[in-house]
Amino acid sequence: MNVDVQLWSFVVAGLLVIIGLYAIAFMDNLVKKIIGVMLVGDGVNLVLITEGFKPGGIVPIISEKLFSSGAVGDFANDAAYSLPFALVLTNIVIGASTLAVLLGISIKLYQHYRSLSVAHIFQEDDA
Amino acid sequence: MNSELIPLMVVFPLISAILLNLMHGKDRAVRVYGTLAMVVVIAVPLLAVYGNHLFGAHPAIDTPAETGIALGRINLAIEYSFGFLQRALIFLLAAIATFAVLSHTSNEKRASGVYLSMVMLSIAAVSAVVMANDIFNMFVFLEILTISQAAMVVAKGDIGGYKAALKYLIFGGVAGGAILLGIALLLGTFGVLNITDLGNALSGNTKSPIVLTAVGLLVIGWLFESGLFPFHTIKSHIYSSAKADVAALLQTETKIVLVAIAIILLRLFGGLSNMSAVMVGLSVITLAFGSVMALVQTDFRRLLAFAAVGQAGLVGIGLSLGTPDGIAASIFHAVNDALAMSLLFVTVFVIYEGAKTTEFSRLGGLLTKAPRLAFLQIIGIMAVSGVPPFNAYQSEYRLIGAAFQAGYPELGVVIILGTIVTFVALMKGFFLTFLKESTAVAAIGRPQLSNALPLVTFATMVILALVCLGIGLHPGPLYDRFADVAITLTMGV
Amino acid sequence: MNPFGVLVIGAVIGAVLGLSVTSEFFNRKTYVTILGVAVLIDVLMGSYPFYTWDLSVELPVSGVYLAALIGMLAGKAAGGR
Amino acid sequence: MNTKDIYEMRTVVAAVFLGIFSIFVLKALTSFEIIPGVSYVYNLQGPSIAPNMITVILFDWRGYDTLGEAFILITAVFTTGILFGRGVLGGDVKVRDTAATRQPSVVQKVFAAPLVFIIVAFGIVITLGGHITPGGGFQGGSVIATAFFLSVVVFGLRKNVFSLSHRSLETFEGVGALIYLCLGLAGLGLSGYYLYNVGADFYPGLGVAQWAVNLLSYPDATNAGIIPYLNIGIALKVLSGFCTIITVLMGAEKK
Repeated sequence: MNVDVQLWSFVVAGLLVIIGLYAIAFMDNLVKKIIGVMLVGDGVNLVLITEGFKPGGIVPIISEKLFSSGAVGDFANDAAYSLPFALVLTNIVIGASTLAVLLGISIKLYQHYRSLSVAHIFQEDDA
Repeated sequence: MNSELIPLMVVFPLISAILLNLMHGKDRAVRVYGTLAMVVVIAVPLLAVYGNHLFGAHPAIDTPAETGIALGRINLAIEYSFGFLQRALIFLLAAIATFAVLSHTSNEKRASGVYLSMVMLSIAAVSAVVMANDIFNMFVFLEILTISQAAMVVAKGDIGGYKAALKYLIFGGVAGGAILLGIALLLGTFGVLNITDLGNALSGNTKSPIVLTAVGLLVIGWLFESGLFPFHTIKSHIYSSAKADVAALLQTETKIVLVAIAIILLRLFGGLSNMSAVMVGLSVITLAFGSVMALVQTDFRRLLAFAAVGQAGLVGIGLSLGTPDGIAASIFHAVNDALAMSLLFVTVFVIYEGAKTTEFSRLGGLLTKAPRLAFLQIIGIMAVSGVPPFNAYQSEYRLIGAAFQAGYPELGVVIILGTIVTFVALMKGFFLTFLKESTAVAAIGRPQLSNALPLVTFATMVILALVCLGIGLHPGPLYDRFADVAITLTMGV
Repeated sequence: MNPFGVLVIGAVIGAVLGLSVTSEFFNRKTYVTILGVAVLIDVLMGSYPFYTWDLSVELPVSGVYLAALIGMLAGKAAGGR
Repeated sequence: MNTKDIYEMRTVVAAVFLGIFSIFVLKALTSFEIIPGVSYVYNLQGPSIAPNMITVILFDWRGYDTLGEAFILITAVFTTGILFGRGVLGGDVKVRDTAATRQPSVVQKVFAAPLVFIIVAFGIVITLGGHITPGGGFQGGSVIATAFFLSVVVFGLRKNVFSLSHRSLETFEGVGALIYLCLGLAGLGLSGYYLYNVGADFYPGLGVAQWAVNLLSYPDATNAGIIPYLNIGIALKVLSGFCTIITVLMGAEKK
């Protein structure tokens, strides 16, 4: 069966982003909102990874044999697109950092309010 | 062309941030190093030579045909460009940050190295965003900026700060995702990240759905980072939850980032009239909402926060017009407004320190107690709302002129209305704080506020007031060079 | 030229991390387990990070792994907590 | 209009915008035509620096982005510290250390401590092989941090296999970041370009002396220059950053 991997990967990525946004907009639990933020980031990561995909491509690590035979041009033609992978690595760290800070703040808010409900936490100053 | 000092504008604050964090706990070392570092931070942008800096020394090459990029030459390295605009904005940032650092080191009983390192990180991030000629690099440093701004708010250590920071970071995560998704779409379609190259590749190629979606996503990011319409409550919440000297720094950073990202958007999608229209519309809504909501606040800090957001909308209007006059006037207004708003934030900071509250119901009749402060505040109010001898008058006047010239006289009317509302709101704050004598206040006890101000704070306010007056009397030297910048910017479009 | 630098750097990083290891959970049996499993993993990894060694025979084990582990044990012995 | 109506209106508006947004994003993503772009040039030139293209992009062409990324982690670590009382304005707040020592089961006790050693050594291998094989500073540092997580989860925070204080973790982190920044400054001093890959001699015309000797030679005739050392700095920074975050978050478990 011939499935267009790339197309479906993009669709899944878009769905991840949308589910994340849904969680942020409509869910009351703080931790679920944070999971939503992470889902948005992961969806974007998946978009980038899929951009690096090349049908029939090889891993962008050159082997000793290929390098010594001087076929760097062939390698460049065959290898998967490497720039998006590097960007993904950067974004993963960004996501981890944001997650740490958000979880820290929610621990503090939980200690104060004894609740993770956003409606409860923000009830007095929301206009 | 290469200037070795250009990367130092970012790298030196980063090194200082690490060192200050390691020094945390050694009070004296933190104070001395923090003060000395600010001298370097101010000096470097003044000493650096205009030019471009290539990281890693990789030059531009002729494009191989296999890449599928329709350009003759492409840049490989991350590039920074440094010109008059960058120098002016980074110097402004360094000056305001110096006031924040000095006010911290001289007024706090125990200097906090971690907090100063956050200030340093945000300076580095804003400098990088201003200079970056690479769209992904801009994104990375915007994320640093978001987290460090949240940290400066959190550093106050109260529950309101946590709530503001939480909201800010959640929406920051979404906005960051939107920017990166936009970058991903552009990278997949055009294959480059350098802004100059991307702008060339995009010219005349702006009708495909991918480009339109990317524009929308990047504009969402711009709106968040500069606190425009859908995000204006979050930004004002951040300002009013921070300490006022931090708030002065935050609003300066926001205005600088607003200008920087808007210029990047104009360079990328300058030919797209839909984007302009959307940006103008949202800026106008921000101006209206910010000013009107400032009018109904019952707390001086919240009032000021909304006024600052409204003024950001004013800056956004001119930039989104996209005409040379509009861009120049907007950049000029951003600088003026950052200065004048900082003055106002510092005065409110003094009131808060003295009276321990900024709610109008508990203030009143402070004029006799602190006449000097009242005088400085009225100067700040006049400067912000464009009263003639001061600087914002010059820029707002030019902004209205630009709106007329671009064929939107209605915008001129909106700008005038917004300015008037801001003026009324600020004067209301001044009246309720300094002039009104009320029995309710007498019943709960007069707030304490002495006329003797801390030296650094007083010097800060006087210097800011003098600068506002000076720019107002001689706008020429600064404005003309912004006009040159704007003309070179719009040439490529 | 042989990449002895890798072994040295691996051992140094291992030693730095090993300095902070407490002795509480270790006895002779634990060390034997560590070394045994380490040698097994080492053989399975082969010449994993693929540094070139100009030796007459091909090295079948991952030298870096052993160096890092020995560095950690040495650091722990030196730390003495 | 009372508050409840406003909430309902807001929900409707948010739903409408989410719908419009989803249509646009899915439409854009399904009509995507990808070109190789700059990746092709990187794949073409990269082999003359080191075999692993992704590491070469991360630490050579876009090494400056990686610096920024490292500093995002640092910012997050500092912020988490501020949240739990370190560096709050008006003096530090001491958080009571309430995380009790746990009693591990026999299986945990027997396996956890040796496993820590094995995982750490593997993390070091990943770090040092980053320019030849899939791996690098981030991955290696995260693997080492997992060893720390394991020992914290099994033995509790107070008495675990590593007796890493907050102070020493901070020193590690500072040292890691300073290694990165100073290697960048070395490039600036020697060639005039920040983060120039000293020692790789990619552009011989710049006249940089090849002082980084072939300590780390690998199956190519080329030399990765400062990339392995940058990897080490990043690994130190990442492992200490994650360890600090987990220490702080675990320490604030109960109140």
